[in-house]
Amino acid sequence: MQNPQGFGVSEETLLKMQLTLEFGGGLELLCDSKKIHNVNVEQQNGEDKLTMKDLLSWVRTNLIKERPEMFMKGDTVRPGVLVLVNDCDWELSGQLNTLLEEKDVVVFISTLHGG
Amino acid sequence: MQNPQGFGVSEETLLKMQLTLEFGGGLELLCDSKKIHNVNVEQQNGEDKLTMKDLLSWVRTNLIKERPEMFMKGDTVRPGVLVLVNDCDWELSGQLNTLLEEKDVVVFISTLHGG
Amino acid sequence: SSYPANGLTPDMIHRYSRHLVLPSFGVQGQANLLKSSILVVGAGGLGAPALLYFAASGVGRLGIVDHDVVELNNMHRQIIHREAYVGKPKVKSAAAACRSINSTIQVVEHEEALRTSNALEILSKYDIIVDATDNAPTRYMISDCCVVLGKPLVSGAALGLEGQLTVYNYNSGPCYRCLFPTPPPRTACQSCADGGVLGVVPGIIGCLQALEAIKIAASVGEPLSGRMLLLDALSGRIRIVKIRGRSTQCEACGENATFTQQHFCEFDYEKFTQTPLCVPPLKLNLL
Amino acid sequence: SSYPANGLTPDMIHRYSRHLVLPSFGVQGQANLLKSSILVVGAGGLGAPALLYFAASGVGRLGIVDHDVVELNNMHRQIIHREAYVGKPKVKSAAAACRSINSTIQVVEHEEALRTSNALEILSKYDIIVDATDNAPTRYMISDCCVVLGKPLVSGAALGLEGQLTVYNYNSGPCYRCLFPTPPPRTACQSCADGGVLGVVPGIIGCLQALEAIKIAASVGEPLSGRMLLLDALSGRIRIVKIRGRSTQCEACGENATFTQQHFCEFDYEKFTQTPLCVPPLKLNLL
Ligand SMILES: [Zn+2]
Ligand SMILES: [Zn+2]
Repeated sequence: MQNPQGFGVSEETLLKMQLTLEFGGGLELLCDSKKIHNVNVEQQNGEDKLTMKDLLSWVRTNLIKERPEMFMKGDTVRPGVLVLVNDCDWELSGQLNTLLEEKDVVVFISTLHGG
Repeated sequence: MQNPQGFGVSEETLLKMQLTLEFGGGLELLCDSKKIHNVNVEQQNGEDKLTMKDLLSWVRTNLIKERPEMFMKGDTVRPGVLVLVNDCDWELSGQLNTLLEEKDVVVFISTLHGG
Repeated sequence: SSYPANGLTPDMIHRYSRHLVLPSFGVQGQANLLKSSILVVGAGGLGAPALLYFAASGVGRLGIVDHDVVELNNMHRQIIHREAYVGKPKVKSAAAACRSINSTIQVVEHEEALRTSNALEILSKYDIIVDATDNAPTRYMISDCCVVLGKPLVSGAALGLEGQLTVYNYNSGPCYRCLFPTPPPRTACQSCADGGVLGVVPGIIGCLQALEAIKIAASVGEPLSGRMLLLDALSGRIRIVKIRGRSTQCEACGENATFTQQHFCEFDYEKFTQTPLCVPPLKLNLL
Repeated sequence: SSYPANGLTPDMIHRYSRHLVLPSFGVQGQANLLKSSILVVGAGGLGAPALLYFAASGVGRLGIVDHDVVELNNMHRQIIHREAYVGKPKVKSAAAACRSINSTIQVVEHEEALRTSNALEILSKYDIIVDATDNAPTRYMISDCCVVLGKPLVSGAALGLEGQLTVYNYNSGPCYRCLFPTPPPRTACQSCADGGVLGVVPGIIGCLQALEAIKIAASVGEPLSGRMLLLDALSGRIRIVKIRGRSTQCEACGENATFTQQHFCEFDYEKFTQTPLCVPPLKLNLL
């Protein structure tokens, strides 16, 4: 969802963004078994935009409590994890380069194999 | 979804609003068996807002092709029809007085009894 | 006693082991389920999968109400009935199927039509009621009966290629009359017999009804109260929408409602909905 | 011939009448279904309801692949098997159940594990493949086999209280490898045996798999290709999300892919996923 006010960033203020993050398919076990996280993500590197790459590093630092190798591999998610931005596969929006907007919903879900 | 630009209405222009209307539970049979209608609704009475009451009368005039009594009773929907504005029961937003906004999704669905 | 504290025998531990290892269900969830009782009204398209999953999952006492017999034109969707049971009572057929997949639970047969004269007595024996019926008057009757008895109601419906599902009268949530205070015109109430239904659509809704009732019985998760699931099978779309809460003006459950057990017994649901409670099977000659 | 042009006998017209009266399914949809063949790989938690609805709805030829025997700890979710079949092959049990609800369709038993050595031969005999298995290497193998044979694949999965569903390799849509080019680490692949599963969750997903396969077989509606359904049973949430299309770089189906039948036969899926194709049943001693 677009909301131009969310981008009113001057050089003095840090970019802060309200996001909903959801973990599923077992990934919630890595963050206290909590599936839905309403978070305020602060951009650390002075940029006036937030990408999925930034978010991943924020998640790894702030939410993942154990076994980070079950969430990430290198600078992206591990194989078998689908990433959805506003119910849409991040492959369609530029993967790590996807630009996030205020109130976006980002889902990380591990593919299941059971039956 | 809020979009302030959608309300930029001066006295000279008619209010026009882009809406998605969906019919289900058999109500689609009243409008050419088409379930999803992307429509531009024009406010007729010079007001600068569009309510569900206005929309109902617009739908009855422009979309309902047969048996209007299966859609409306008096100035509201007939008993057994649920109305949802952005996936939310219109009873929670003021029923006929619900104010519509650009790109809203309005669902009319007849309750089912089969099993 | 040779039973452990949670009431699970070694056989039960074996049978339900995939439930027991679930952190969010576990021994407590299974023990709750085994102590619970669920009544399914209607052993048809919705009831068929719901009953099988109730039996399989270990609902302690499972009641079935139906007065119909199995017909060949039920078989495309009512997967609980075998051809050998065509012409025999649906309750007998469904009960036999439930027992064949789990001989350790209690299955109770109510081979009769649900009416105001027997509904209070039958429903009062169960913790949770599942509405798997196919007509408007019965839906009002079951909801009202659940209100006067204080029972949660898991309600599903399917017609054509669409399905609907919600939980009524649960934890101060709305009842059926809160949503539909006035019955729809009779012409708006098609049954599966005259409107048709894709067999797997009530299958999906019946499974979802089983899920909701199991969640309530086991005390896990968030039941679909104040929310309604809408399935459009053809386009492959499912939406879960927010619906109104309990209506203060509801004639059945509202603040000033005077709907008592006696009122219920005397209420004429056929007149109210202008529809008979039991529709005789239609003969189709469409082809 | 005494058959009418649409191939429906009076008995079929009676049995499937609720399908025939549906304007969006009708005689043509049913005739398509009766002419179609569907293979279900896995007669477990997902396969159980899918097989019953395929049989009931009139899929002309229904194949079942499984090498397991029915165990008591399957019974909480695999509602196609009766207690009398514990210890007997799942394929035999499932086939008997399908025949008991519809004796007019053809049910084919493949009592063997699916391997690269037999997959091409088995899958090539069917129009539509349903993946109702429970492990990563088999999922890659089935998808690759569907790609080389050009078959649509209806893929479901369930674990714990979650389920997932999509259609692969349909109408230029993505295959399993388009989504998951690299297999997940073995530790990320829990099975229902070690992770547990609420029985009705594969029930819901299996029914939805049946719906998608029936839509494809009957040529009605919009199959769930390029979209994925995600079920969270505990919170009662379902989302249908948009997923990527066919990947031009996909090793199986991409523009420059050289994945042939011979390549398939020689591919080592166990090594690729570091997981055995057939997991021996675990003995649980958790309680
Ligand atoms: Zn009420
Ligand atoms: Zn591919």
